[in-house]
Amino acid sequence: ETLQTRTEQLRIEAQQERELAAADERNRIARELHDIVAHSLQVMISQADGGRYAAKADPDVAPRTLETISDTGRQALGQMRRLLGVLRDTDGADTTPQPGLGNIEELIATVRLSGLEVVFHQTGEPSRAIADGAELVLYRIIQEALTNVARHAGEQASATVTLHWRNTGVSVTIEDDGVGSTEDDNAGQGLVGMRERTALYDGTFSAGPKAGGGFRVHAHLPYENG
Amino acid sequence: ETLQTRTEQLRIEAQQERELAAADERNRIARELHDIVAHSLQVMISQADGGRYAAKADPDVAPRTLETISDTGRQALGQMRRLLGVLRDTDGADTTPQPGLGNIEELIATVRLSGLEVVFHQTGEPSRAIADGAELVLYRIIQEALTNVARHAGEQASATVTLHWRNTGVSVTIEDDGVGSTEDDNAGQGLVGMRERTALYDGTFSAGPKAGGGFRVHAHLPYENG
Amino acid sequence: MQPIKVAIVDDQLLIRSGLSMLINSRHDLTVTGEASDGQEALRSAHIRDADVVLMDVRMPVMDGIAATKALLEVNDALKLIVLTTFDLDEYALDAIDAGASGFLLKDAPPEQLLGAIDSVYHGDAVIAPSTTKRL
Ligand SMILES: Nc1ncnc2c1ncn2[C@@H]1O[C@H](COP(=O)(O)OP(=O)(O)OP(=O)(O)O)[C@@H](O)[C@H]1O
Ligand SMILES: Nc1ncnc2c1ncn2[C@@H]1O[C@H](COP(=O)(O)OP(=O)(O)OP(=O)(O)O)[C@@H](O)[C@H]1O
Ligand SMILES: [K+]
Ligand SMILES: [Mg+2]
Ligand SMILES: [Mg+2]
Ligand SMILES: [Mg+2]
Repeated sequence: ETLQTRTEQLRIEAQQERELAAADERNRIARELHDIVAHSLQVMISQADGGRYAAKADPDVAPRTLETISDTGRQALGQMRRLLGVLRDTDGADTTPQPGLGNIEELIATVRLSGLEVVFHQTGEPSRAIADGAELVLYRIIQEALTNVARHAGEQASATVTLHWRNTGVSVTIEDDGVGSTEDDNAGQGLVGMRERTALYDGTFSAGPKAGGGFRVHAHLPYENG
Repeated sequence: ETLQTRTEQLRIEAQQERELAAADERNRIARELHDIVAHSLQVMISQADGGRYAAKADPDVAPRTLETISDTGRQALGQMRRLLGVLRDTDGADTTPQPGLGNIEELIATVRLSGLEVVFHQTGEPSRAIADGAELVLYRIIQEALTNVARHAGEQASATVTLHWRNTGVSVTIEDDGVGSTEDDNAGQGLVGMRERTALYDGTFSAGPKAGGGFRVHAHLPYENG
Repeated sequence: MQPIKVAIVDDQLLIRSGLSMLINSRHDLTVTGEASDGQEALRSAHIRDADVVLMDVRMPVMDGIAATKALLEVNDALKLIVLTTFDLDEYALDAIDAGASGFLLKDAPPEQLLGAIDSVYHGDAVIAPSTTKRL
């Protein structure tokens, strides 16, 4: 194997990783906007239609409905502004580095804005460095696993994220206390992607409902050149 | 220079380009969504508030208002679907025409529905064409500036929109006679987006309180290849 | 004549209330049951015994596609209309495969939604116009 093929190989892998990251980001935006704004617009439309038809029999319904509509609209505007603020903050335009370990707290703060309760723990100390790419993998796993909690675990669920620095590398665990069930027939891209990303950095991955209820995602990524 | 440094150099350049492209894309999405959705939500909220109060004197107002609200909501959802559809489509095959100069009167008519008084002037004649993208910029600036008047200028404010065709390009001015103050600490996405959009087409932009009271937004966009 | 019994399954209270107001405004329609997710729908006798069920797709615990299948297993005379906000292409075929008689966007105009209830009640199928193009 020549140096040229090796560097070419690296180049292609890095590119693929970045394209994945960009696509993930777009999907994330699309999903969050869908959840916040489309739902609110939908609520406002259905209240407006319902109120208009119901007002034919009982005119008092209309002002009540109009009030519900403006409340819903104000909430949606507020949430949208926060989301767009986050979108812009994360893109310093010139040399935006890929998100890594340093961005995890910020990510979790963003997720909390959406109403999901998230506890974040870190234990141990890094004894060596992990690859930049592996940092991105950690970030994406946390991001996608929390998105899954929000989507699949039920309204009551809250989540815990733990980063555990070991002698061999770093472990990340995302757990929740939600419904925990998996419909295998309906598997998406999220878990598959996490498993693939972990494998790229010689890590191990597992995900599934927990014995006591809830869902758990776990990945271990070894230190660089370790 | 070794082969290794050359390939490393290439790798870094390619990465930077892609990161820039991704950031641009995110900014574009953020701007479009802000302008489409925030504007519509604002119209729906003003309609709901206005309709509720007006219905105390004239109960017939309420059903009409409810109808305007659901129409506005459907339009916004439709635009959002198209935008997010484009996002998901990696080829970006966007066949929906973007709003441009031809839609400005219609936009102003919609804003008037929300109760804001708007005067529209056009002076001069286009001596050459402006880019399609620049038409969209004009449209969005007017839309967002009028949304700002409705939100920030106070209940008494009315607005004037002027399109002035010059030898060098087209100027747009949106002025109001409202409170005029700016809370710098609370800057949002709107003015930032207008400035960025204008810069993309080599235009100039300014916005701020006017000396005599009120607020003024101004942009100049040069003719294409001019 | 008895009004057509309509049930609504959606995780958002304000959507259920909007749809209820709309449906109850018609003298020949009445909302007899509401649930906020698929599992709750399955447990409700009012929903199992309705004539027509309006079913949201995205819900916690059990989504609308799974709930459609499960409800039809207990009552194969039920007519279901699946409602969604966005994901037309993703869910339309799933909904039809699951046995739904219709598929509409949640913001379909009131006349279209009410018309769809009449149609599926009389045994016809209804698919959102924008979806049919792509299917
Ligand atoms: N926290 C969780 N609680 C309950 N079920 C979960 C959780 N996380 C994942 N699942 C189940 O695992 C399935 C697969 O998750 P995955 O992220 O791969 O796909 P998805 O979220 O359905 O779709 P997407 O491709 O958009 O991520 C989910 O559909 C869901 O049934
Ligand atoms: N017509 C106006 N009259 C008075 N103040 C204005 C006017 N337009 C803008 N401003 C001030 O400028 C600030 C920035 O406007 P900008 O559109 O960027 O953000 P915003 O309207 O507060 O939030 P959003 O991100 O939703 O647009 C406003 O918060 C307001 O203080
Ligand atoms: K009725
Ligand atoms: Mg997922
Ligand atoms: Mg603004
Ligand atoms: Mg839902």
